[in-house]
Amino acid sequence: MLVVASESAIIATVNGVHDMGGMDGFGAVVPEKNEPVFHADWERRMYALATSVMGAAQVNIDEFRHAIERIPPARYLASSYYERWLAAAEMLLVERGVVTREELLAKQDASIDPAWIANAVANRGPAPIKEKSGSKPPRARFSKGDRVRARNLNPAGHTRLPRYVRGKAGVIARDWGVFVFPDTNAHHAGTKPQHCYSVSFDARELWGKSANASSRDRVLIDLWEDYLEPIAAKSTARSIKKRKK
Amino acid sequence: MLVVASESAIIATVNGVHDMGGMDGFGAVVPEKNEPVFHADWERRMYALATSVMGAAQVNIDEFRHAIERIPPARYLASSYYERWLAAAEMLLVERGVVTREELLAKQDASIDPAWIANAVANRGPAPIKEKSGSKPPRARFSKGDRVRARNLNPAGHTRLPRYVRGKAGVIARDWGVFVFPDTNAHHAGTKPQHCYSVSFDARELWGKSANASSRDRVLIDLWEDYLEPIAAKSTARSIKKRKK
Amino acid sequence: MSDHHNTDDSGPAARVKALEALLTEKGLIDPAAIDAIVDTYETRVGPRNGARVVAKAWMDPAYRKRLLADATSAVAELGFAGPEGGHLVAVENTDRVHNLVVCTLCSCYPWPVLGLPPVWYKSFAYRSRAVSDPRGVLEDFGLELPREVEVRVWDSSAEIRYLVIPQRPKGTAKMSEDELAAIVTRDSMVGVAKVEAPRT
Amino acid sequence: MSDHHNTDDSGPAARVKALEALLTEKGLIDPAAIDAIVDTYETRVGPRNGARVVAKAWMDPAYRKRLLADATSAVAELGFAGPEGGHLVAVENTDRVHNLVVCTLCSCYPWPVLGLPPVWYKSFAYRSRAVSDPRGVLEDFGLELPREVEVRVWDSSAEIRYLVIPQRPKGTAKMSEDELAAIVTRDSMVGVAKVEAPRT
Repeated sequence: MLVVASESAIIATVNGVHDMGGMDGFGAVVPEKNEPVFHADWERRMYALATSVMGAAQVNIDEFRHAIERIPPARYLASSYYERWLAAAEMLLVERGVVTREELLAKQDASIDPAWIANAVANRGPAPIKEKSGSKPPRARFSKGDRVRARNLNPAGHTRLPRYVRGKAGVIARDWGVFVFPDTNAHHAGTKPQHCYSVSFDARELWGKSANASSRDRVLIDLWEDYLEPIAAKSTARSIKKRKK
Repeated sequence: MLVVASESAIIATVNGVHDMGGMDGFGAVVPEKNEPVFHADWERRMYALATSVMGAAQVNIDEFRHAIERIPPARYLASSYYERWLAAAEMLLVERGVVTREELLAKQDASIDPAWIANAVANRGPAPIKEKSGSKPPRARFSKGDRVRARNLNPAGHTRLPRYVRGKAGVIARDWGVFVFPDTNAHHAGTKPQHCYSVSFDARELWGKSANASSRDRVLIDLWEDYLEPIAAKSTARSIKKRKK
Repeated sequence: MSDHHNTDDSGPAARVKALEALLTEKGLIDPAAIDAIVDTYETRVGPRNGARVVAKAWMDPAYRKRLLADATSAVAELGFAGPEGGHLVAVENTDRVHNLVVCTLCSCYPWPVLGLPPVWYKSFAYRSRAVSDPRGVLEDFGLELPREVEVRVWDSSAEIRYLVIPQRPKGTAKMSEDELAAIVTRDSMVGVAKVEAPRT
Repeated sequence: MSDHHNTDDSGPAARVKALEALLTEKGLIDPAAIDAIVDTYETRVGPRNGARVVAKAWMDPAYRKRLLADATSAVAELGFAGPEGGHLVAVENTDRVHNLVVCTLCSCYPWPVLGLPPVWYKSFAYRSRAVSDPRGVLEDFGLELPREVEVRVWDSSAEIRYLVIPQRPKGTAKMSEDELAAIVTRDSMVGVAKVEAPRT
């Protein structure tokens, strides 16, 4: 299937099926013995093609990830890993105008089912906005040991804040320094550099007390500063205010 | 595909792909003009078959819903509505021993792709437990106007507590009276009758301030008492205790 | 897209045929009973029932009151009852409030008054977005609501089934109850459309 | 199950062939460069790199210290660097703590030390359950951890890439660094297995 964005439908992919942390129903993990690096020659070519052509097409890593997230959910789950890379590469190269749909189809074997060659839903996210210039190097708002809460953000487009931590309380375990912000970078809406932290969450905070976890178990996840808010007087004040209503 | 539970793998389906409230990427809603009630004769027969045979097979509605949730995610998303009913009906009838796999396959057209006839992951949930007898008619723990929080429950098996409200604060809008509890009933683990409430959540509590919603917009959802905890001194005490650490 | 119909796919058709044949052989179902169920939902139970309820509520203030207080009983007055109708609740649209019904987890729907749900109601697009972006979903149906209007989404997660009473359109003062019932659409009773007055 | 390989499906193979031919024609890629990339990850960059890092850390306390303080630099000392390796972090398993690495959102993995990830690491089963039920996932790999051991799951959501330093097994005191490197498995460096001493 050649997944190409239609012009009209611009739909967010936050909370897409790719955000699968904590989902259920996918069964057991089944390792393959003596697994080769690639399972078919086209996987070899696809891997190398993707890693080499993205630069030429001015596609950044966040954008490539977002393109994979824009694959419609049923197709996403039905595709193998490199099929998703292939769909994302076709999507981006056609959108960039590097190649055209027609050129791609003309090159393909006539035996391909034409039903696979259909336009798919576009999930482009917000239109690009201009980056502010002259911004100062960002300071860290949080430091090790600070209690923070992952915000309940549902932005239109790409994000690296998974559903399973949103609204949950954790502790800053480490400040990794300043990184480009994927939520804007994926949409060419600025690099918005900011601190990224290792944030530690108790497993029971994430999954409740019924979880098959010991009280010590935890999940550490790397979260950008914009994903976090401090837990402090503010939070308590809010719950008191609510109770007064 | 004949989805039949294997004996070994007993996996939960809470947080399955069926729990799609708030997910993204499925595109626009596309209504069909002058839509018929059924789109094919097999859909007609399937609908009527399912509604009439479940009683004979002693399958309750929660169990039937759970069977649909046990369809592996990729297959779930790739199937049409009545294909999911079909998969669930086959699964349950074979598990109950009402029919056997072999009988079903023998009846089917030889032209069916054998690859479709494969065992699938079992997502049965917990083993049945016995219902306590002589329990008193349950009293309502909450009443209209009470502030409550949906618990962060991730039980193994069926639940009607969707992910998108877990951990969120709302208000009891109405007490609907006493209903059978699906989380246990689906697994023949007792009817556990209890009050079920209409709980009102501000859209912004659920989706954050960035949501395309007015401050008045809300979602009302029916939640059983076991899904809820009061918001009161307890909650504030907890956050104060945490800050003291 | 994913909620396609396999009309041209022999797979499910063959499997359903096998299932029906097997269950009939075993004496677990009666093909005549299957026919009767199909007939019921194809020809007798559908949104025309709900339309009669709504029209009556528009015409008869006492009935409207009973409907809002106990929809199961008020609907039964008109002879409508059955599966998925044991706990009906009517919610009324006004100038200030717009109600919308969804079932995010499966496809719960008030069968006795609306019949079986349309494909869009069961679609992943509707189930996923109706709770998080109801205004966007309504726009898919061509309905743009002012920000002042409160949107209330009802997620049918339990056994309560919701019927939206749409607003009676202006310019319908002289219409009879039967005439009004004829303009009430299924979509308006799920909350994704308004009822339009007939153009004269 | 869903992460199948379409080895017998001409679909993706034909599409990749078309894409490569087209991009080559347009001068955007060089097939020889493609060959070189493939060769790199099939024959040169893989878990043997990580095994050397781990073996050195086991043998050389000063190196272990440098590795835990700044894995990117410590790994570079052995000549390993490249894409997905700009921000390496080493986390150490002990009697009390067991580390496990996942990428729930895609497939982030420390390429310079482990090569490209195996299918199970990219599978939906692993991505979904590693954060919510890590102990259950470890049991899928035959590893049952005592409740007293703290499980730390690292979800690689940003640009940091994690390498687990497994525990050095007992009975390996006399082994050389090269011998140790030979017993360190890929799975142990992702955190789904322990390193076993060779049976003598």
